[in-house]
Amino acid sequence: TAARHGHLTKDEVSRYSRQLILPQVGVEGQKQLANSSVLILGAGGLGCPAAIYLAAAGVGHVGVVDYDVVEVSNLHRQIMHREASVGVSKAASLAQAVRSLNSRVRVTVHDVQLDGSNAMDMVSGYDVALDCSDNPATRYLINDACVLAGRPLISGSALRWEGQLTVYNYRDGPCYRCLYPTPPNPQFVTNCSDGGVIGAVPGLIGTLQAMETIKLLLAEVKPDTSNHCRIGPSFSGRLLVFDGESAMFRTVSLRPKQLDCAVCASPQTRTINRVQDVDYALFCGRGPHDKDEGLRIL
Amino acid sequence: TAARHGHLTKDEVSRYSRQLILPQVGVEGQKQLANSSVLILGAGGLGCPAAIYLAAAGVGHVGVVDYDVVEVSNLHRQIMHREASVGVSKAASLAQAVRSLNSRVRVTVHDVQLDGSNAMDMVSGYDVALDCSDNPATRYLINDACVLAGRPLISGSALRWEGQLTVYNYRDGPCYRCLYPTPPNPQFVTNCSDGGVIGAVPGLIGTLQAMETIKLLLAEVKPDTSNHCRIGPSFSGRLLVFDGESAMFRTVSLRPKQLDCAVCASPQTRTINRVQDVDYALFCGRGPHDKDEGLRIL
Amino acid sequence: MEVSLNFSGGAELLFGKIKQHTISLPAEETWSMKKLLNWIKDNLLKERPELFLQGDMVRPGILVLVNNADWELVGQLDYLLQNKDEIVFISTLHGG
Amino acid sequence: MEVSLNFSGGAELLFGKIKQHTISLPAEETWSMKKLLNWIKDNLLKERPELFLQGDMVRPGILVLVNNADWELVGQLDYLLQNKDEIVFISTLHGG
Ligand SMILES: [Zn+2]
Ligand SMILES: [Zn+2]
Repeated sequence: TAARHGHLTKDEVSRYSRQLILPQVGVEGQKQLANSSVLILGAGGLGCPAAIYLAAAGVGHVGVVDYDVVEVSNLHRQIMHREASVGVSKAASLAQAVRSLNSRVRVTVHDVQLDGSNAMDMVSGYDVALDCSDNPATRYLINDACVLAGRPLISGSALRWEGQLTVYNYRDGPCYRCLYPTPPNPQFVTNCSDGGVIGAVPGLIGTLQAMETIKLLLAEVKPDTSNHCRIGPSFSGRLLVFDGESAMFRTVSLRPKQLDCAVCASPQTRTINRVQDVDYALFCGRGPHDKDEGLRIL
Repeated sequence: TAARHGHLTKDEVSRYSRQLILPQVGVEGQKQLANSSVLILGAGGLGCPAAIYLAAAGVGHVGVVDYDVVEVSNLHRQIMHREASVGVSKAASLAQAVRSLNSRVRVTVHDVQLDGSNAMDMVSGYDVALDCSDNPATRYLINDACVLAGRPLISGSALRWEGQLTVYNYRDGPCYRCLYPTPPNPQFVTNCSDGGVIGAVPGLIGTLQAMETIKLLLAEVKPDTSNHCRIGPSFSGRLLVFDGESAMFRTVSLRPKQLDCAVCASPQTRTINRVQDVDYALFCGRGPHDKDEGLRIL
Repeated sequence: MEVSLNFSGGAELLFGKIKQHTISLPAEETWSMKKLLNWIKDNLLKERPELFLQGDMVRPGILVLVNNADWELVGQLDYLLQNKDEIVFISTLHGG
Repeated sequence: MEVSLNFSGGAELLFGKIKQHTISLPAEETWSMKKLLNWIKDNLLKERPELFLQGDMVRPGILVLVNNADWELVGQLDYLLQNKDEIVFISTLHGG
């Protein structure tokens, strides 16, 4: 497209005019977004707002991974699906919403179960990944694939009235395993089906994931171009903690990258070299789809 | 409907199950939402996420006011519209999105220019109003109509990388005029067309407007019912200030209701008794649609 | 005496687009908000002062905060600055 | 010595669903985080302590913060509490 070759089309200028005029975006920033690709892992409460705001902003290629179909109980928070899509693939339903908002965006539907056999290929095909998933086994897998493929990971999560957001594996920042080398006991893991969630909480976190991704992509604009203002992600090595009940936002400093991390340490030191070699369901005590029979207190 | 008469239907239970199980919601809270009505003033960057999260949560009646039609330059932030809706009424376009997500919600389209002749009737027809508008004249009008009709007002705004949110006229809290008795000089007023905006910023503020509205509505659940946990709005007399560039959230304490406020003081003291008597365009130096010829620096 | 000044919502455009300033004021004097506004006018304002001040007051549409509280709560122009205070000037946004 | 404790992300469910606690500790003793964890186990834990502690450590999946910094940055179990410190225990969320 024209954007890939040094200028914006008239269509692009009118569509993106309201963000183009920001000095942190500008023509160079808009071209950067158009030349970028983002993988959304999970087309649920986080993935819906994340995907739509990224597509709206003109990210050139958006991939959506989800193996589930839309259920009516999703619709209180997964706002880009529709009643008419109940029973349809979530990835396809979200892709359809993205296309109808912005047909300039290339959308790839990955209607597959993410696992050790496909995660590396999928993550390697995009510049940045967003963890919008809903269970520890998938979160460890996504993290490891991003680290081994050299991709930054914008991670969001939500439950009840609370949400969390951070960026992993960005430049020298920590990864998910640096923070959580040992997985939680499955009896302490609660998902949104079990614990409930206010729909606007993943809405807020997913929207912030999109904003953080945009800032991360804009940081790649060459500094010498025009009068572009520098910008970059805010949550590498930092964690946002949101409590909707009290409307409290807390920003926390995280530990640096850990030299003994199982996956992001040097190739000589790390113990995980290929995601295919890890049994994530075993590691976490249960897989992404196992029913939780435990105590479920946390 | 069944919800109005003391229980939830099987459909409602499965649709809202993930929020029903939260102790701050519960069956009584869900019934409260179903019996509530919310007016969204502006179907743009704030109104899109606000309306969709309120409808998703099961607010019984949503009204959408907007006189504009969808333009392609709206689509980078107004995520519930679609390319196919360019040229269509924004209020109708957003209403269509709401209905396709949740057909249980009654949606009223107000495809009219809000002014002194219709504002009181419109605001009085709903329990709560959301200011999702984009200019001072409209914001003063909405405020005065809410005060005189006795309706709380959830106010959001966004520009460039920044957003603000507060609740006006809730119980003994202040109103917009308590904070801003004198309008800004029009040359210091910038809208999103002139100043630009990152789409996810109104996305975040509009999503929080929905969350705040849900908490405000849930505060009306009778305390004696079941084991319902108390909850209420967080931003009455408080202002949220968000800066997306640095990802900074600031919560600020505002002054109380002002005894000499032109509109929310006692009927004996106030100088504004009817919105019909105020020329808002004259008061603000320009109306909602006047082109800004001024300096536009702030 | 060290005081932190923060400008946002567009008010920073009058101050070289810099949102965060830390200033040192002679601690042997007392510093009211009124005196601080004059100091800002004389020392920091890069553009025409009438865009920030209207007479002795901050112009309509700018909210002034002292340590995250509306300055109306702490005496407005008469508030006396303390060491390490954070004063914020927020231009109210109208977009949506 | 006054210390504020905050539990969130579900960790508060072990503490009577109360997120915010302010506790007083004898100031004449020194209080390491290790000692604080034991104090919490003996004085605050409403449910089975193994849901919060695993041996001497906080169980996997709970992030510990000292004044909004990961406790790994300040010495973890060896950090010595100061008056007015805020200690936060956040259970990591996995939902989406
Ligand atoms: Zn690591
Ligand atoms: Zn008032």
